[in-house]
Amino acid sequence: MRSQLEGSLAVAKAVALCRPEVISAYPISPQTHIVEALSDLVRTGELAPCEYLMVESEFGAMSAAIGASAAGARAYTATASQGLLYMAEALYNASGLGLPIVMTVANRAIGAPINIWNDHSDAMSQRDCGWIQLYAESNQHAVDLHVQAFRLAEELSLPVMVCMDGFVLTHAIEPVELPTQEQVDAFLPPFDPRQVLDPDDPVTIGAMVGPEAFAEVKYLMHAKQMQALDLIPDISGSFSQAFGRTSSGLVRTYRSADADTIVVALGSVLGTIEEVVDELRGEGERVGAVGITCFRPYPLEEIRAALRGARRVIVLEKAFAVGLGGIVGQNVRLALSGHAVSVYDTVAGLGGRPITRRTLRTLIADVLEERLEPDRLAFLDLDWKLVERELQRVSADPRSGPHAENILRDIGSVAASAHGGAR
Amino acid sequence: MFQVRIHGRGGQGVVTAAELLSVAAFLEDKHSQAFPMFGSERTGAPVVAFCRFSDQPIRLREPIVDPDALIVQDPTLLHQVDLFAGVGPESYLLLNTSRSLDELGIGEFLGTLRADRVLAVPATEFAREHVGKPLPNAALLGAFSALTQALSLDSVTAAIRDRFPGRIADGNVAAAQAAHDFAVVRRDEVIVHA
Amino acid sequence: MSAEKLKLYQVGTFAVGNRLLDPEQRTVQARMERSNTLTSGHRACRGCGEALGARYALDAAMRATDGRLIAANATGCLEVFSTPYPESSWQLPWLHSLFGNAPAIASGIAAALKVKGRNDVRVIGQGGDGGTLDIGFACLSGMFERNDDVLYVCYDNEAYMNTGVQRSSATPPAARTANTKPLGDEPGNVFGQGKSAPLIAMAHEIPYVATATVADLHDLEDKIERAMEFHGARYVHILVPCPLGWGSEASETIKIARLAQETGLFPVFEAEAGEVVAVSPIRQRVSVEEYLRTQRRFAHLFGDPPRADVIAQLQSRADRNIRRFGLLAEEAA
Amino acid sequence: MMERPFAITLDVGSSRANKTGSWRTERPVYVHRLPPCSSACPAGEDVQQWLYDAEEGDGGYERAWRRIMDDNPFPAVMGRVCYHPCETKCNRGQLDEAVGINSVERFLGDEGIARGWRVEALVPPSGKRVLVVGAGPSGLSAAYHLARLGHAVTVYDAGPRQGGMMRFGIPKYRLPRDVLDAEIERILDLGVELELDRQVASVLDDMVAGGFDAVFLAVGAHLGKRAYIPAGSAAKVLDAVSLLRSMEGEEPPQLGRRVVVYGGGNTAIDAARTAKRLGAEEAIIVYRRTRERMPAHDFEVEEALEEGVLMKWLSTITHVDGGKLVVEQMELDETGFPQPTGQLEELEADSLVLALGQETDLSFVDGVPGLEIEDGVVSVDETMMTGYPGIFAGGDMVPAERTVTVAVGHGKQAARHIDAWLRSAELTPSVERQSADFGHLNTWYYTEAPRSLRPQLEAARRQSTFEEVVGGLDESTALYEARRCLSCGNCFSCDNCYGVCPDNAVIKLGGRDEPYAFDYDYCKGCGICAAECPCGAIEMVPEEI
Repeated sequence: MRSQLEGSLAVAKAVALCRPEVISAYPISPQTHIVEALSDLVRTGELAPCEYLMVESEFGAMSAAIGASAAGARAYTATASQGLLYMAEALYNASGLGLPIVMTVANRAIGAPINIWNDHSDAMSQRDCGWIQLYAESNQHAVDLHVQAFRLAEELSLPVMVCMDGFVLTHAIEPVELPTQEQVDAFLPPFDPRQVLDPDDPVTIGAMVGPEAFAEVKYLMHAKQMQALDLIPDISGSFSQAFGRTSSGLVRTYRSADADTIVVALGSVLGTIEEVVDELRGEGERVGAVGITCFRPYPLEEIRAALRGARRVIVLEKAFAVGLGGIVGQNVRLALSGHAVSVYDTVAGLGGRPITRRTLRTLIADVLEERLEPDRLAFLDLDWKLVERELQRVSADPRSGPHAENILRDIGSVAASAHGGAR
Repeated sequence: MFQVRIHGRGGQGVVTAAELLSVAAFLEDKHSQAFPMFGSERTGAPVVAFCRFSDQPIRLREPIVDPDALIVQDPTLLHQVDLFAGVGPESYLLLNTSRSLDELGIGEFLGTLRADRVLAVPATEFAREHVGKPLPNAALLGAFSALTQALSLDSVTAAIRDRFPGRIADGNVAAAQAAHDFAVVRRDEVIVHA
Repeated sequence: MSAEKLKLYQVGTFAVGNRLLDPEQRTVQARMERSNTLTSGHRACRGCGEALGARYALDAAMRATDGRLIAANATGCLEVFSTPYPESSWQLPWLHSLFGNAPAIASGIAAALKVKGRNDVRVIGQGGDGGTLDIGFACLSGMFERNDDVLYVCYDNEAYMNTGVQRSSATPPAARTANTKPLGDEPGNVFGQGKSAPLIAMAHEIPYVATATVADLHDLEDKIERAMEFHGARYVHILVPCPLGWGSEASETIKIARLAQETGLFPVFEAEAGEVVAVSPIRQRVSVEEYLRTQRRFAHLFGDPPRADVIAQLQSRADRNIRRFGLLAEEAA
Repeated sequence: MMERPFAITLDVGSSRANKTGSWRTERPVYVHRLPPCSSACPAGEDVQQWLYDAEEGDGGYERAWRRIMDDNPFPAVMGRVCYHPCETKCNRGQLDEAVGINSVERFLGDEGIARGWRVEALVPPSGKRVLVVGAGPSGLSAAYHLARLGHAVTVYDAGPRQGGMMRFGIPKYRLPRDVLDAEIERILDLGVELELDRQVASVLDDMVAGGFDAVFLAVGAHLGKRAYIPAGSAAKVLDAVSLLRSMEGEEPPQLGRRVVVYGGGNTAIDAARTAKRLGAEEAIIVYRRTRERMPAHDFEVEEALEEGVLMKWLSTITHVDGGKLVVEQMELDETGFPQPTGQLEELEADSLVLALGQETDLSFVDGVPGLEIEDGVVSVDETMMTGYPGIFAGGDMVPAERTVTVAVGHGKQAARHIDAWLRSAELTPSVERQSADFGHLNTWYYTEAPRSLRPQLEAARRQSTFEEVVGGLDESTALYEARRCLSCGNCFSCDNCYGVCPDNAVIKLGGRDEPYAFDYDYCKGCGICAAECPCGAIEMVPEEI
């Protein structure tokens, strides 16, 4: 049924339709509305049978989910930002034990400085923790991904993280098509655990593994996660058949087939990007967009296929590796190795900084008019004046060496240019 | 696509106002999207919320930078920086105040707008009278419907009833109705004088 | 206790069993059919008190639940020596996750069982003093305050043994550990630190809290059995001497636990809903010095110069426990 | 069977593949140490073992009784007259009070009589004939064991009744005759021939005449020692042995109102207490040393005092005249020997009973070649054989402490050696067992349990009648007392070793004789089992590395 809902509520209802048996959560903005709604559904009995644990921390939340899942219950939790980091140890444990937990991450920046607004620093920091990572572009997408996530997780016996942009999606009220319980039940069979703690067939789970077998265990984890690259398109296909809506699969392309310039991004910013693509197409620019829905496992082939034809690829990402640069960018380069494509890493939207059509157009213009160098980290919409002042101040510090000097040179040149893009 | 930006303070129902607008639009089979620009929510802190609706699906996620309509729920915000950012000559401006526009000290800015698209409504008074609380949002939405005619009063009241239970809904609907009627009268005056 | 009526004065009610008792009155450990939940072949050190305590507690719990039991285990000696791939010493469904989350894991298991209507299966969380009192404390407190249906058992050997005997918040004052060495003017662990997990557990007003040692099996088993009669959060804190970390003779593990109780340094009691309801009185009171001398971790107190002042401080701690809990027979009960 | 993810999930109990026994440098072994009670028993009873049987109650009592009977045919007598050195040595004495072994033995003995338990010969008849001279405790004990060993035994006794000193030396109030008769009867029922009033003039003659293959001499010591005391007219002086013997005759002897007994041994006490019962208003024991130095057992002195017997310490009798005695004060020199002080006093006495020890009439062994006599007793070797091959001797007539229990022990030893000699076999000496000292025990495991006291006849009736003074224990009290035994040095199946092993390396077999076994596949040799064994029945021995 189509209704005008807040994203958090829509996701909560979708999760409830998946009949989780144990939910353990700890409040953190902007995830709160999701778990509040779920606790309501459990209290009213609309979601039953289900145990809702109000735990003392995100670490406890993920741990309780691990216990519940190991005991054969379908387990769910949600978090964001610092909360995801506080779970980090347990995240690796859940994936290492192969427990099919599903978690919503309402993406939010990581401090210091503390910041409650949206970016992807949290999810990106855990990209290698062994969880499958799916990124939602809209609330409808988030709803659809959650339904698929449970099936994916349980078919592979691996945990899945569904990432949706904090506030931008979680707090956005927009029309959402919610599936019926019958549809979901037909699509998602009851949880049949690979292994379960049961006195009738006791096992020891979580043994200590030494050098003699650890590498093999880890390789098997990798092999298992890679299976998702085949499974996700299947599930996404059967989802379309079951629900009459296409779902994104691993990657989604928009007017990219014949595009010279393709913007690659994850999550809700893709909508705005598509608006800009349409505008530029209207002005005769051959621009397109590619959205990565599944970032882990990394769909190398699909991304290579989607970008092969382009001359320029702009990777717009809401996080970066301090001291290196783009994270998604590095991954995209891997897919493009051997192809003569210029890749532009642009960090945007950190800590909730709005990404607008105007700033996007400026960025693309900078690329097209070669004001930006490929393979050079750029920051969208950065206040260079402020940064310059601060860097000048610290450059008085005798310790500033050649790298600091380079950055200062950067600024000198940038300061001349009219816009906020870097070079 | 019609875009509305609402300014107010925490506790004045700014976010709810945006939500109600989006629901009203949804009820008119439009595609609509409402979302807040949150600070860490505290009563009294400046809050901005947005609503855009359209006959086409909405993909855009940017905050509303060039609103078709600006609603100011709290006149004490008038002199804060870039309250009017992106407001163009064709934009609607709806202010919650019991005073006259002249008394607001923004005459220079108002001069750049069309007189028939600017309206001051004593929404808080309507709210006090009908809701019993100084919550101006429903009243402002009634006035909004009259001022812009972008959404019908029926849709607005339906959205209110959809959101609030019985008596609270009645009060807010009454406030919306009163503000709407007030707005219709002022609009007509303006048109007559024009 | 019916064993009393039987006038088993030869071994009274203190030995593990007695051929003259009818089987129902013997300890679980005395039974040929005990479950040996932690079975042979584990890699615990000679004379490991934790291995002993774990089998005592879990066998008793297995009996109380008719074998319908699941255990969640924190990282630590117990986990490492019992499950090095490819061999497990456990004979019940058992899960190890992390160092600090055993209570939460147990809560999750309990929630899963509840939602599945498996009321017959019960849950035990367990770990050492580090995993319980320190890194796992938030999860433990959460499990307590939610009153989740979990029995949590802490095997307290008073330091981080698995990592090489570093101080924990259960390490007693003056004890030598790898990071409280007998150096400086105040050798060993400092006074005025550490905490009592059982008293903190009581502050949560959970249904049942008890302390026990591996030296009094009857008492230990009675408490596990009692704990299993309750639903909700329960906590049993068992003192388990560690020959390696305490520098004691492997053969004296039980003797030292007994001395800890008989000095009053380790009060043995039971509490329900936050109130102490019973204490195990000291049978043959001994001075703390007699206890301290059995362990090299206190050897510096008897060196040159001997630290009579520190020993006296420790004695006063024991005396305070005796007053506080009424541990002397006449004061008790 | 669910899918097992590689390595992180393991099968339960799989660690049994890891044999940790290889860590061991010491191994525990079960031992049987010799408990002090058993080692102290002159009759060689395995006290701890029969207490172990008795602890079980019911069927255990007969097993216990039979275990006693293997060493001693007189449980009921022992339970009354034995001075129980076992209790003196009992380890429990260091914990609270010694186990009342003697009272349990009496209970078992009385049970045996009441239930009519019988014993049989252990082996078929050997065809050998043995003569026992003397039907006292030693002779009857020897006869009993010899008969069980298949030999034809004949007992000659010079007296009118069997029992020797048990009858003629120990007053009824300590040993009721029905008890004595019942236990002797059991011996005779084994086919032992008894000839009373049968003087042996020359043992060699009787040996040949009777065609005996061996002889055991156990005539005891029935002659009261006389000390020279200048005596005037009409002084009634007699010795304790004849006094006590005469108690078995028709009319009791006339001692008068005031009786003085001279001596400090148990016989002196018996004489004084008997005199009291015969109606003496005063019975005074005169002894030349102090009470502490009296040979008599303390509890007997106590009982005598309770009955109103008076004691005169540090006194010797220098002269007897009519109804008067002259007594001289003595004092102990630094060596503890009494020296005269010259201070004299008079003492009224209608009769004086001399209890100065006994001697044996050895005329019947005159001229036996090789048989040596020293200090009035017959010398024997470690096999109890005299210098004459085939003639053995024991009891009061050989050098040893003169008690019933010692005599009974001699009888047993002699019987076993005679048996070996008759079969011309070497008696295999019993294996040396390490003694179970108090230090071997882990006493924490034993519950505090005070000794239970035997009931006693009230003093009033003890002064007038010969009823038995000390009563027996009822069944539950006897059981309680048996269960106070610490089972020193010998497993009593308390399950401690089975319970306290951190490696489950003790197997519980459940058998009565071999309850447990060590599983050396897993035993790491920590030694907790040995440390926590209450009774010291486990020893740690080094492994050969």
